[in-house]
Amino acid sequence: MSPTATAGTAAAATAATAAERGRAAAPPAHLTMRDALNRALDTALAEDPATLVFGEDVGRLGGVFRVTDGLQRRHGADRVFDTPIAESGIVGLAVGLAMNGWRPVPEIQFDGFAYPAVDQIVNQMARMHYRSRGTAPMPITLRVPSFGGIQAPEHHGESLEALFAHVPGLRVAAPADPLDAYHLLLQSIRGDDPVVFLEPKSRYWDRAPLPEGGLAAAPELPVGASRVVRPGRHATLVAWGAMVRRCLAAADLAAEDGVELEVVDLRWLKPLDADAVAASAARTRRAVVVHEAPLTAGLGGEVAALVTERAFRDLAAPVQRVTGFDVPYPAGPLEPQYLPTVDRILFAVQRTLEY
Amino acid sequence: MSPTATAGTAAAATAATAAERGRAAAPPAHLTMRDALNRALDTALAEDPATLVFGEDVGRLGGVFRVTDGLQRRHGADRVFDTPIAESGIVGLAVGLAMNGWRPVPEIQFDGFAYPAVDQIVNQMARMHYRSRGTAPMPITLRVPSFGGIQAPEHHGESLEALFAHVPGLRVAAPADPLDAYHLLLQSIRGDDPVVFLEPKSRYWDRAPLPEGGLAAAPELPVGASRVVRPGRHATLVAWGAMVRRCLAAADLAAEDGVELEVVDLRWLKPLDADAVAASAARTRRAVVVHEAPLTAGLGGEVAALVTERAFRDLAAPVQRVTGFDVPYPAGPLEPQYLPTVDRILFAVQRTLEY
Amino acid sequence: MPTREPPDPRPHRARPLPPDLARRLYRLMLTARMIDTEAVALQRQGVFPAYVSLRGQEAAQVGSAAAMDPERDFAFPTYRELAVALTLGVDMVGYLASHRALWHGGLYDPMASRFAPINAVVGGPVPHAVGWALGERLAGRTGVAVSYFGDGASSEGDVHEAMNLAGVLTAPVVFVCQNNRWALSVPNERQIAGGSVAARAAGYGMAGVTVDGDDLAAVHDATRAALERARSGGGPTLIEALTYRAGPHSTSDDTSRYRDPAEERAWADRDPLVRTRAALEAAGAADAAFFAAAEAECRAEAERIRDGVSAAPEPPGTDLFDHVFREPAPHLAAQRRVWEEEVR
Amino acid sequence: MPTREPPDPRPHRARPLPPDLARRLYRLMLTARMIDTEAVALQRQGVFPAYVSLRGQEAAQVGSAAAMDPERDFAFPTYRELAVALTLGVDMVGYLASHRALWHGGLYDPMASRFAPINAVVGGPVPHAVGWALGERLAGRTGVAVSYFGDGASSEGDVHEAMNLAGVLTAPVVFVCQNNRWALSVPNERQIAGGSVAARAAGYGMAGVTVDGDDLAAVHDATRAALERARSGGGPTLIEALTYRAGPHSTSDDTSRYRDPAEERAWADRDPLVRTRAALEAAGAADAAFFAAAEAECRAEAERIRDGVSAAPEPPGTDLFDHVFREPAPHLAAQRRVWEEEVR
Ligand SMILES: Cc1ncc(C[n+]2csc(CCOP(=O)(O)OP(=O)(O)O)c2C)c(N)n1
Ligand SMILES: Cc1ncc(C[n+]2csc(CCOP(=O)(O)OP(=O)(O)O)c2C)c(N)n1
Ligand SMILES: [Mg+2]
Ligand SMILES: [Mg+2]
Repeated sequence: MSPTATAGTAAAATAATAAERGRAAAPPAHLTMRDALNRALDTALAEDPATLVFGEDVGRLGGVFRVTDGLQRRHGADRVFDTPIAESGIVGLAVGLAMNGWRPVPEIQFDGFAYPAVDQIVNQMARMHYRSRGTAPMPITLRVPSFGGIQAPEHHGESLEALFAHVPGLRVAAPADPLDAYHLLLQSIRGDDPVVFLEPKSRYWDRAPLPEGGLAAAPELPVGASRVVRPGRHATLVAWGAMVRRCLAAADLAAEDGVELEVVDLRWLKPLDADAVAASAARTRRAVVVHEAPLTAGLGGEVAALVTERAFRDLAAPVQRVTGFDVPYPAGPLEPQYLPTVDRILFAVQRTLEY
Repeated sequence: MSPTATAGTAAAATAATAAERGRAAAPPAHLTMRDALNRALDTALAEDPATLVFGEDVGRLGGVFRVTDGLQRRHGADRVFDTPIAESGIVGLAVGLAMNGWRPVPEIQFDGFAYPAVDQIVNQMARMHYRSRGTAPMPITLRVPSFGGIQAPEHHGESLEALFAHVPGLRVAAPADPLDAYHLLLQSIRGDDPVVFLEPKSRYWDRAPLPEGGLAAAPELPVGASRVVRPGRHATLVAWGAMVRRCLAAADLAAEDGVELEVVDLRWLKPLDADAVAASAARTRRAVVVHEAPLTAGLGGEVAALVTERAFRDLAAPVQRVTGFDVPYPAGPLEPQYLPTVDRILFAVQRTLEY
Repeated sequence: MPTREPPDPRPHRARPLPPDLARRLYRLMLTARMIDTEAVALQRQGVFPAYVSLRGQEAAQVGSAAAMDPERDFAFPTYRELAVALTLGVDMVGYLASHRALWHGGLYDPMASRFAPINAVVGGPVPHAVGWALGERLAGRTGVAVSYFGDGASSEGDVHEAMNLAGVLTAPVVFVCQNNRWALSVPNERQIAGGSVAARAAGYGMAGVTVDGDDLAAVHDATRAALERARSGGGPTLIEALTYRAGPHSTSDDTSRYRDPAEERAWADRDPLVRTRAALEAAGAADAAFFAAAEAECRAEAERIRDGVSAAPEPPGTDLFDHVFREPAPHLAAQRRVWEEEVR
Repeated sequence: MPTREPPDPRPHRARPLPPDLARRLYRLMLTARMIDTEAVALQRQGVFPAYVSLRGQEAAQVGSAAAMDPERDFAFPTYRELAVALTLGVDMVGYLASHRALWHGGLYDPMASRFAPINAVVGGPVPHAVGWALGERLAGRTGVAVSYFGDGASSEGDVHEAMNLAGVLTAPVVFVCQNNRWALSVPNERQIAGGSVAARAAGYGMAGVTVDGDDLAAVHDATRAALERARSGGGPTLIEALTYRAGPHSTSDDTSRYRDPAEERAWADRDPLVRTRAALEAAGAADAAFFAAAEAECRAEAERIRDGVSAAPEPPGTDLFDHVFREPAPHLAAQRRVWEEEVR
């Protein structure tokens, strides 16, 4: 963490709207997204001795968000280990380990520190399988605590999905809630392609009821599938990561005015479930895509283009984008003014309804 | 250059279509894009003693494409100098020089080697002015020989525009022809914001007639403006860099069938001239955006979204995208099958006309 | 705390500081300690979302920064350099504003203060110092850049690129690595192959110095010598100041997960404030009256700064848009209008 | 060519090679030279768009690669390691296919050959070697990774991160820096602060060796010792083999712009083929008949490879899509259909 952000700060809740906080207040026998991710890693380490977890402070400390808590103790310091502070080297290490038959799950401590590793991610991790004509295995899952909303220092609020979705040879996933996070991470690790796994850090402390039969019994969707987290008929909201909750909050408010919004959680950002999203938009005839990243060349443009290409005749209005502004991710009090607010989402819904 | 590509290879012409080659065969008293860029750098060095040119092999050798040829001889080894092979360090050096009052024009030798510098570009160069609340000057122009089409080795055919257009605090430009390249580069250097300047290496050897009164007399457009390089009325083709020529070749062929295509050279990719492009598309009612980069999360999605947001009611069809495939940039014989071909552009035109 | 024998590079031996300088620097160290203590309290009170304490590193920071010429030189900090800022005369309310999360880089004027904006990327600002220094040489000026980074940062590729560039380009730069033994939860043993950052200097043909970072005079002397070398065209120096992060990495950190409390207790004997006070007393350079006055005045200064940062106004939302570019940008103007209509 | 006095690291003294080994390696060097000559000719004929010659580096490459155990070890090349590939038994038609631009990484099987795909990013593959090596240690196997990179590559941050990681993680890896004095147009003096890559080893607590890279026995011996050290848990070694890039950087390069032709002429005396032949003769390990037979057989081999690569079929366009992922990817299936309809 750098320099000050970390697990469980009170600040974490700050950016959440009242509606979101309401949802988070849950009875016991629940688990957080952080717990779910921790259990997914634990399962992966237990089921395949080739799995390795490493990165800055993931071992002894258990990660700055405690996502890797207890893993070193349970699986040993050979399989769960701390590295020096060298993001490019960490990914390069993963590439070499993968070529030697391992299944690396490295962590980049915070989104903004993935940038020093971009060369290894783009020029090496994403291409080694292709370059070797399919002979070099590259089953790496690169975990990156991502997105904003926790009043953290600079470079701790970045949204990297557009960057990585543009890179051939990468898959990109982002969970939005605890139960789904478990399966999404396990599927990413079990899969044989490199995955960049973006964890919405502002949602690490969200709680969900543990299903009977445990986490593994939670419903599991196929790789690549999006899901409708709230059905509706007047417009489709498309989001991922922390913005799914924000869209649900907006949908709650809209419902009070009789507007029924369908909310789609994209889950997989590359390849993305274009047909399903377009089908929803075709049905509601209106779509709004919401993301934290800056507008220009964000993944919202891609979603809008995919939907429009598929559902042009059915759309009553152009796809609306509600996004961060084209400014560097700001500090403290400006953060809630930068991130898409429920109000901005509702303004966009109104625009598309009145188009 | 790495390992083998360089200036003036015969291979350079390989990817050009016959139509493009026809245009390139020009009478004397002409100059190439490479010459024009060289003169722009020479002018910048002459007019402002704070201007510095540096990078790998830009000094003694004059750059692998000879864009910096003769500059060290004319302006001295203090102002035009070679650096060790350290892309992140090169950009970091530029940031520090800019903070000390200089106007750095560093070069990254090839597109694919900009990746190791992404952290310094995104986390530092693009943000230092903002972080310092406008006190730290950051007038850096980062030149990057870019895009494919010259049968070069791996990592020498990358299109970086989507990555950098997404970054707040950066401007991005890409010239398409020699005369425009001159002004575009000078405007980038004279401007006080950081610019990533993507030079289409497959067009370095294109020739244009030198205007009477010299290069400075060539028509100069305002910063940020796109330009219509061929007027038409049945559909708008939007492109930048080397794809502008390819679109012109497609328009020539379409004209034979009575289809008049308007071709817009975007020139500035961030911020981009959305209103002008949308106005053209609104007039022709159809748009096709063409780029070398892979489809997903490419700048084509952004252009499509901007046009659709502005001209939805006027569009007769969804904006079509003709792009590279979502595969790593390939070698030799596969390169022309990867890059948008004239045929693929014409198929897209047909799709939009018949929609 | 295990003793490390720094290998190769010559350990620096201190000459005693002139008494007036020693007194001035002691006061800066004391003020830094007191501001730091107030800052930790502000975090507890919820005024700061989090805070990184420099406790234990006062001698390394004040000693090195005080050797700089504030008219000519320029410091490139990372995020834990509060006492460097204080020594260089940076507006401390503006400095701490970064910890109140009012503005990432701080609200002081970095160019006028000759102290670059706070930088959260470990290793990232190191090449900037080299660039700035090269600019001095090219301009025929005599300023020196001082780059501050930690033991953990030394593992980053940027630090290597910067050092190699500094050597090849003979840049007047001084690299000050504050080795506080810990990089968050990772100790030197698992961070630094070979065990010594200063030992890397030889590989760049650069002067490398290991100094007791809690010995104010030693740090000051080593930095002064390095600055002189750089100023006279002798090129870069790498100083490794061996010190200790007395507290947690940040207020959000929990050291009980990874380090032995005995190590922290043992540190008390090395506390650079205690040591500097003892040195002043031993040299007869300060008496009880001095310490009493210093205590009162430094505390007043720390409280003034605490109150200042607590009361500092939040930046207006328009600041989101106002510092991105110098030249006009229509897309931002349009987004600002959205913000005005839908957010403000 | 100015003589360099490599500083710190111990210059490696050679023991003579056993005669049969010396003869075998000489033949590999000669074959590499002949393939290289054919490759330059293929570029002239337009069969290769461009080519990077290893001329002058045969001893450094064959000597180091021959010390590897091809059953256990694994080489991570950059782009100029033709003779390493040859020595390890890589299919040379598949290797050269990369220079014919048929497939970037080459058309050989990198995993079966234990020679990673050709990599055009200088410095980029160095951390892979460390990762692979760590994997050996974790598995309790005894393989060693050998990382090949140039003097220019040594300036990259990745090389530093890799060396530090190797030291901290005690990875069984040997770093072989072929210092051929030039990085494209930039000589060592403007590339390597301090002048010696091997001298950097000390800063990582790692063994560092400078070796005459044109002395086959010396290179072989230094590499053998380093492999043994790594294999027995002694950690990484950095070998700097001082050699010379006898030709231009690539067939597209023009050395007249930046280096003195006298330097190239002076090199002729160091030609590792001439030197190795002289050593064989002096040791009485080979006679005229051997050299005549070698000449003929190596030439035949080089011609076979030349003809093979010239005749190799172009990869089908479907290869664009077939190796991107292992798992199904609907977006690529759709794009492949576009390619079939509009491009094929
Ligand atoms: C490039 C980068 N990677 C990771 C981080 C997260 N991080 C913040 S502080 C820190 C530890 C830094 O240790 P050190 O350099 O010794 O400085 P110290 O905190 O001890 O002053 C880490 C890993 C960061 N800020 N920047
Ligand atoms: C990361 C990166 N930056 C720049 C280049 C362009 N380039 C290719 S070869 C070369 C020189 C490399 O010199 P060296 O490492 O000494 O290897 P040599 O060519 O002498 O074998 C450069 C700059 C590259 N391939 N990769
Ligand atoms: Mg530290
Ligand atoms: Mg070299």
